[in-house]
Amino acid sequence: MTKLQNKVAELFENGTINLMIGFKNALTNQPVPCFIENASQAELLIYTPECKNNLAVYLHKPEVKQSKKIGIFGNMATLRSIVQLTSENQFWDIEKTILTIDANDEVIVFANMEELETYVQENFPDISEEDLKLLAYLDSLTREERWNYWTEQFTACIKCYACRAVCPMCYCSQCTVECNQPQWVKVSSKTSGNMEWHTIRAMHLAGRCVNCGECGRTCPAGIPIHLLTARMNQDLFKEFGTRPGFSTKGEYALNTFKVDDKEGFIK
Amino acid sequence: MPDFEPKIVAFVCNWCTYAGADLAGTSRTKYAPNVRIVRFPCTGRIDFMLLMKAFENGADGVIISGCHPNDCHYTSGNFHARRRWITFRSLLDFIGFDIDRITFSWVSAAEGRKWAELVDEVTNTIRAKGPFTEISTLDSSKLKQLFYDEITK
Amino acid sequence: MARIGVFICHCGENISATVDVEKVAQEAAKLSGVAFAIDYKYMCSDPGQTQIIEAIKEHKLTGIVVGACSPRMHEATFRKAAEKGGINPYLCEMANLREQVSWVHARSEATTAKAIDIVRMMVQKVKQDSKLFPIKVPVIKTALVIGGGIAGIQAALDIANAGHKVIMVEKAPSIGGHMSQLSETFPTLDCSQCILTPRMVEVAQHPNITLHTFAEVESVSGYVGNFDVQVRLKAKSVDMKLCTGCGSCWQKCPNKKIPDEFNAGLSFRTAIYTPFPQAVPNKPVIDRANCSWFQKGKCGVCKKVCPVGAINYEMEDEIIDIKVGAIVTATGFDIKHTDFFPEYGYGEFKDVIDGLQFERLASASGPTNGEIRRPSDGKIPEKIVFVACAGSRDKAKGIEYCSKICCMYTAKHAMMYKHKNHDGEAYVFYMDVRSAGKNYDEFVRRAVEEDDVQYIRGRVSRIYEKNGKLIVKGVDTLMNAEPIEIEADMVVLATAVVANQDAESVAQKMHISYDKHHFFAEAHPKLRPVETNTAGIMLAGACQTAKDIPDAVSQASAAASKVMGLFSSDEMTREPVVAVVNRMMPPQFTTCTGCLLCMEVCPYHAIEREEILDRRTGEILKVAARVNAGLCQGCGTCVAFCRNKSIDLQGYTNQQMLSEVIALLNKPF
Amino acid sequence: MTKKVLSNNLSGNGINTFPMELKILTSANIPTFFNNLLQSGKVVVAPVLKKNGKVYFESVESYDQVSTDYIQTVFSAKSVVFPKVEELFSYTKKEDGSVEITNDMSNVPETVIWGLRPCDSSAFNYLTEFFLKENPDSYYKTRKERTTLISVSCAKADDACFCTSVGLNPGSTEGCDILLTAMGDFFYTEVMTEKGKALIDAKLFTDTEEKSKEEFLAKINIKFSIDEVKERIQNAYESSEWKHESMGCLSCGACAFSCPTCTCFDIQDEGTTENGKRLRCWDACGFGQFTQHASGHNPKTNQTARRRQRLLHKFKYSVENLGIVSCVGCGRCIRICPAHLNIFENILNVTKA
Amino acid sequence: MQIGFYPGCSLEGSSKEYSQSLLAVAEKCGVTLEEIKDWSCCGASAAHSLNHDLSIALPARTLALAENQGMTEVVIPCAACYGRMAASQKAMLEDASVLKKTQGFIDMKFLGNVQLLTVFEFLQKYIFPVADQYIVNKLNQKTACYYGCLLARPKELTKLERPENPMEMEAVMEKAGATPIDWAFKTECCGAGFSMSRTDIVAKLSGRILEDAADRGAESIIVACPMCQSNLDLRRPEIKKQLKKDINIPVLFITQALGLSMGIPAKDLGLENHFVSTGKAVSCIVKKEA
Repeated sequence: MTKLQNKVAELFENGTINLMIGFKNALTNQPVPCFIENASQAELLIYTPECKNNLAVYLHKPEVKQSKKIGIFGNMATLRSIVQLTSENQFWDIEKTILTIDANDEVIVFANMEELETYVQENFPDISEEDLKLLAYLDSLTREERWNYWTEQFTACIKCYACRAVCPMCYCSQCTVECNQPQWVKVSSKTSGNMEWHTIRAMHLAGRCVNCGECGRTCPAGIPIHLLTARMNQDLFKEFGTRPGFSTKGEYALNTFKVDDKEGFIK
Repeated sequence: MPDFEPKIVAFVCNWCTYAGADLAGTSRTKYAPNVRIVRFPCTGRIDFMLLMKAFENGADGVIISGCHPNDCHYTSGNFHARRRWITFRSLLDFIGFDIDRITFSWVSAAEGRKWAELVDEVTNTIRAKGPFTEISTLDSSKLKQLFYDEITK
Repeated sequence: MARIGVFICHCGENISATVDVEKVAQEAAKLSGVAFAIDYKYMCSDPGQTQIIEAIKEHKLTGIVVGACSPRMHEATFRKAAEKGGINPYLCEMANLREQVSWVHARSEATTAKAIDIVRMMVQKVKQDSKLFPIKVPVIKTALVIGGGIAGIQAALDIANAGHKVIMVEKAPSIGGHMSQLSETFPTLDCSQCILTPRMVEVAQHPNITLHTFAEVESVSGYVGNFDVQVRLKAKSVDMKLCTGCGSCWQKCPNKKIPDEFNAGLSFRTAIYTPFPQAVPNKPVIDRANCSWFQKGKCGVCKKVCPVGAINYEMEDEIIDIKVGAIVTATGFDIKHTDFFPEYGYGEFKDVIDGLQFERLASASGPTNGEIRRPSDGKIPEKIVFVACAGSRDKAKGIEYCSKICCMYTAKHAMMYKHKNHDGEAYVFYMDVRSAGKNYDEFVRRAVEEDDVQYIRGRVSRIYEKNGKLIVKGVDTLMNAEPIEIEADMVVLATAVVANQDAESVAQKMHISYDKHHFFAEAHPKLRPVETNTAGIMLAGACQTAKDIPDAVSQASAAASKVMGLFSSDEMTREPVVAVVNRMMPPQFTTCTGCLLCMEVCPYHAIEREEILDRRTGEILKVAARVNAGLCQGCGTCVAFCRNKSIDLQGYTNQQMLSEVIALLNKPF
Repeated sequence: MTKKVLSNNLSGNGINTFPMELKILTSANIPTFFNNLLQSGKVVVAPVLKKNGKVYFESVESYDQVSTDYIQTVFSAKSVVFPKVEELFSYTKKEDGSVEITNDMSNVPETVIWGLRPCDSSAFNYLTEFFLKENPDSYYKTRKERTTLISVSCAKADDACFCTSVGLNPGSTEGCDILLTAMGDFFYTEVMTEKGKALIDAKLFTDTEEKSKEEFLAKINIKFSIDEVKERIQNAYESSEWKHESMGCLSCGACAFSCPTCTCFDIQDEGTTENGKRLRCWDACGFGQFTQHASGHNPKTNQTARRRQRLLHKFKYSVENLGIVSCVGCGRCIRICPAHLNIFENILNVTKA
Repeated sequence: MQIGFYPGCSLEGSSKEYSQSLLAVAEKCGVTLEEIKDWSCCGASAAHSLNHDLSIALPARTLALAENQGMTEVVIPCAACYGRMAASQKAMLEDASVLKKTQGFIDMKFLGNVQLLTVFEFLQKYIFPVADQYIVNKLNQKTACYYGCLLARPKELTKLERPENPMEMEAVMEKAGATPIDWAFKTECCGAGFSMSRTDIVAKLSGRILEDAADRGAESIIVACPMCQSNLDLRRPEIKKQLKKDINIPVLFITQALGLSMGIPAKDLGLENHFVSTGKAVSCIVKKEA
């Protein structure tokens, strides 16, 4: 058994957790999220760099919440999400035990939020190289070219809402798109409606998105949606110095202000 | 497009800009009739989605205006609004939306003239830009449907 | 199905001159949901209003749109009419056809078209309107006054005399504040304590005033009319009921070398003490930090000597909960001390003192019984240099503002010195003399002309000691900018007036805003100078900004009158334009996800955390935001902020605003 | 010989009496054949390799856009006959207050879907049954009538493929009008219907004997016995496995929207009191709001129930209603699922003895 | 341990003894100072009033050199040099555009990794820890520690805790067994700005400094700035005219005084280069009792 498996088995035995969210190998032979309910299953757990899913999203799931004491294995994205979500007052109803594996393959069980926070802050990741390249490419385009690029992308969207489903920050029990008094976003999946959806999403995640990139990764139509929020984060950091998922008391760019915020664009 | 008259929607706060527009009226300052004012209690109340909706429903330009910094009737509504607009502008710019069609301005209850000038200026710039079709034509346009769809209708 | 009535006003010629009002009415009639449309010369006139009232009844209207002047002008009028007609006043909307159409455009198709659009927009809005009812908030008619300085005293007495209960909380063992430390007061030179102490006694004896000295406000929650306040009564270690104030304890107390705050550190006091002879209440407290019993566990002299056994070392801090309807904040100010000035010797020269210390030296009740003597050697100074604007109006020192009172008291100080030492020399270094105020400039002139105080326009660059003298190096900018040096025996710095050390934390406890110097912020610099942004909390005295006594007192009375206004009825009614968090049946309860990020957005701290509990088991089912209608002022910032539209603003709902936009753009302009 | 094919028969009696014809089309002639289709003014929808490295169905202008090397497209081709948004009609309020309603299907073009996999074409059988069996749906009818399916047998498969487990195979002719099977330098062509035949150009095709496709087809091992599953699933509803099996499900619509046989839709009105449209939009049983009533009550309270609904529908309800297992084993939902849920793994677990 | 060293012009010329004594003390305590190769003028006194860019670029060049020569710390004894260097570094690190521009001028990269040390910081950091084992003498005299303007101000650069009444030199002198006096002219101007153009003003200003020191019984004046030293030391004739009296208190560099306490021979500290005889100061010295 690996260190991780042992640790988890131990946590089950001493009753710290009664559900563990982690990764296992699937029949299709790729790492997939799995849910361990007792020590004996612990040996299913694996961890490889391919374990990309942001498992934090499962902490919102009623079926998961039911088993109050939850262990969760976190890659960096997951950990950041947990920090951000804590600052958003989620998790008041569950006891969670957070595990991760650090650079030198040691299993860490975080004793408390402070520890998690420091760990996250010490290992705070930047936007991935290829995303930076894509962003740079888009910046190199003219306004019209960017418009065409994105509208083509939005046309491809089928509103399956996989982007929303995999996002730990999209935990609203009723999403804006489901409000029909008034109907802010068209239900039909046409370019304009799709654009509405993606702009709303980007705005709602601006300053909250932890750049895990899950939305882009899972989009069946292959739209690099994560770039929208990644850019928002870049800009907000530039303007206001806020970094999502950095602190459990994290300052959120859009519910605070400074008297001397940028003013130039206002006549 | 010789005789194109732009549709401009103005989202303004009740305490400063709306009053400023009233002042323009009481002092009989003339300005372009292309603007329609929608009254909000405070710029802080203006939802970014309303901009989207305005453009989607055929607005050619949008004005957003409220109290100058530190003058907000609710002390900080305009500051929150300002951050929202900084963020929303950068998003719109990133997706290639023509942000020059949105004008932000602080117009106080005393600035009737500024209001009139603002409306005229915006009307002229938008008139020069021509009608805004980028969104309204999205669904009907022959945009390559990555996914074969009822383009045939 | 909506039945909307549309009433288009000509406003004499004002609207009809440039807008084709008949056409507007006709077009309005075509709109879906419009059951009645008409135009008339003067809608606001009696016959005009009667028409509206009749139409509502006759056509069973469910809402009305009045196309006339600005709602800021006549909204109230027409809402009343709507009510008379038998529909909820908030089902009336106005289309601004005058200020924003007819007066600003020439007569043309476009102008009429614009009028029609606006009417169509308001018709859509009114269709979405819902009945609203003014919010009634009960008022607890007790006021809390924080701070027992002259401002607090004045406010408390005014409110109490108007027949309302007042609770006063004072940090120090006695009320009186800075004014009680002053010698004489400008511009009349009457003795400060002579005019103050009667007021202090009045407070103590007033049947409507409950006085808590040696106490501090711990927390403030609730909202206008209904504040819940926790007050910490610090342990006095003396039983106030038993104590007779005979004084044997402080005469016998062995710890006699404690710098005396009341005398600005110029003399000493004992560990058990009353701050000054006329203190109110005139009963001692034990300063535990300096008491051998509490520090070393031995002594206990006071307990032995107390004839009535009032000393109680076991006494503990007590927290009391009080409910008040309004709060007057009068926490006062502080001044910079001499150690703030490196160039004047880092406060290391004994004979460089601040204004307050001079007050004590000059005060008959002071350490020198009113004789002005050097702290260092007790000699009577032959030459005193007064430095005005010490720290004030000085960016480099981080204090850009004018401390306002210094010019006057410096003149007073110089004058008093001259009165007491006729052949002494008094020099005043100043930037400008700011003596606006009744009899103020005359007062300063007197100092210069009658008491020949030497005024030198220039700054003091440095002070150093040599051979028992203080060498004051400065420049006289009026005497062709000559550097000058004065060998003085004493230097008095008119140091800057600053906010109290704890001002920031006090403001945070009260949820009121403050400026960058930690002075409390008024709701409006001109029109609401004594209120704060938190409804029900007023400001009095120097906690808002530097003030002299007359200003502090008049502001205090103003604050008191605001409180009395609030107390004039049992209930406050408020506009129902407030935000609400949606509610629905279980298991959702609400769409709010309880991220509570909106709490930070609200300028009025009106959004609270709500725990929705299971009625039977009491377990938390959901955490959500709740808007406190008492605090909400209806700005709607939270509404635009809420990601999933769980908060909405009555009167400006999402549905309404969106339908307005769509209605506007639905037809070509 | 006669073969039972349902596809092009819209009367619903389910019998196609067209005698299958066997032809040969040389690989060299494929482009010509394809471009002829285009020239004949038909819209041709074919697999296209996109920048994101995945293959999608798309209307194309020439053969060189067409991708030949792919296992399966991300999305199915159902949107040709069942668009993600179908405008049912539009309305405008006239000056006189009367309302004008327009609904024009006339210009739905003749369409050829090229390069479907056998599993996909067989899916059209189910769609046709679903939309036309009772109260035929005119929109679907029109579109299907004007659509011809040219399938291509699978030479390759991946871990997600499991058509063989649902009674199909990589060379199945179920539902298609023409099936092409690459055999070295030529394509073995099975013309299944009149519609198919109409496209056959004698200049390009030569007749041939029946050949065995076996060696040219991908090998896909059987994951489960469909008959056992059909039987066991009868009382699977109560299975305790559902919860665990659906734990990973995040309630998006990716599986349903990519599925060739998912037919759920939602009717939406877009517009104002003045003018607007009524639309039929794809919907997915995975969405939390899918079963929510106007009252706010939601009979399917959790993802377990929703996931079960989806699987039972494929393997139980559709059999009960239309006599067809409505899963064709294309494996799209497996490849697309953000949480990598695996439909046959689920089925195995909930039906295990 | 190797620390960079920037002498600057004065320490090469008029105040050679300053660097001489500094190096002597350092050597005594086994601290090596590495002179920055190819250093150039810091631009003090003139540059910043003539050309802003130049006033930043001149020090920047030297700093960049230091960085490239692998130095992480540089001692800058001369108060004026230190001021300019620190100002330039601050300007570049606070404003990327300035940095970019300046790098353009000097055509070298600058990362801002070098830390600048005033003579006090250097003594505190490297000499103090070991000083006691080398200090053999007690200076045994009342000294007036004189800072002048540049050592103390602006405090953003000099990082002194009490710019109007600093105590850093006093600390050193106490170590050296002297008795620093409390006096009023510590940070008054010596008139260096006029040292060429208006010697009468220099005499006046420097004179008052000496006078106060004398009045309060100082037997030596300790300085750490070349300009102060030369003014106080070399202007005595004019000062005599001004004050109408003769003051002959010697003016020593802090490093000279420290050197003496370490028993370094006077000539190695360049004490004989002074105009006012330093003999008086030397004569007070006694052996430090064990």
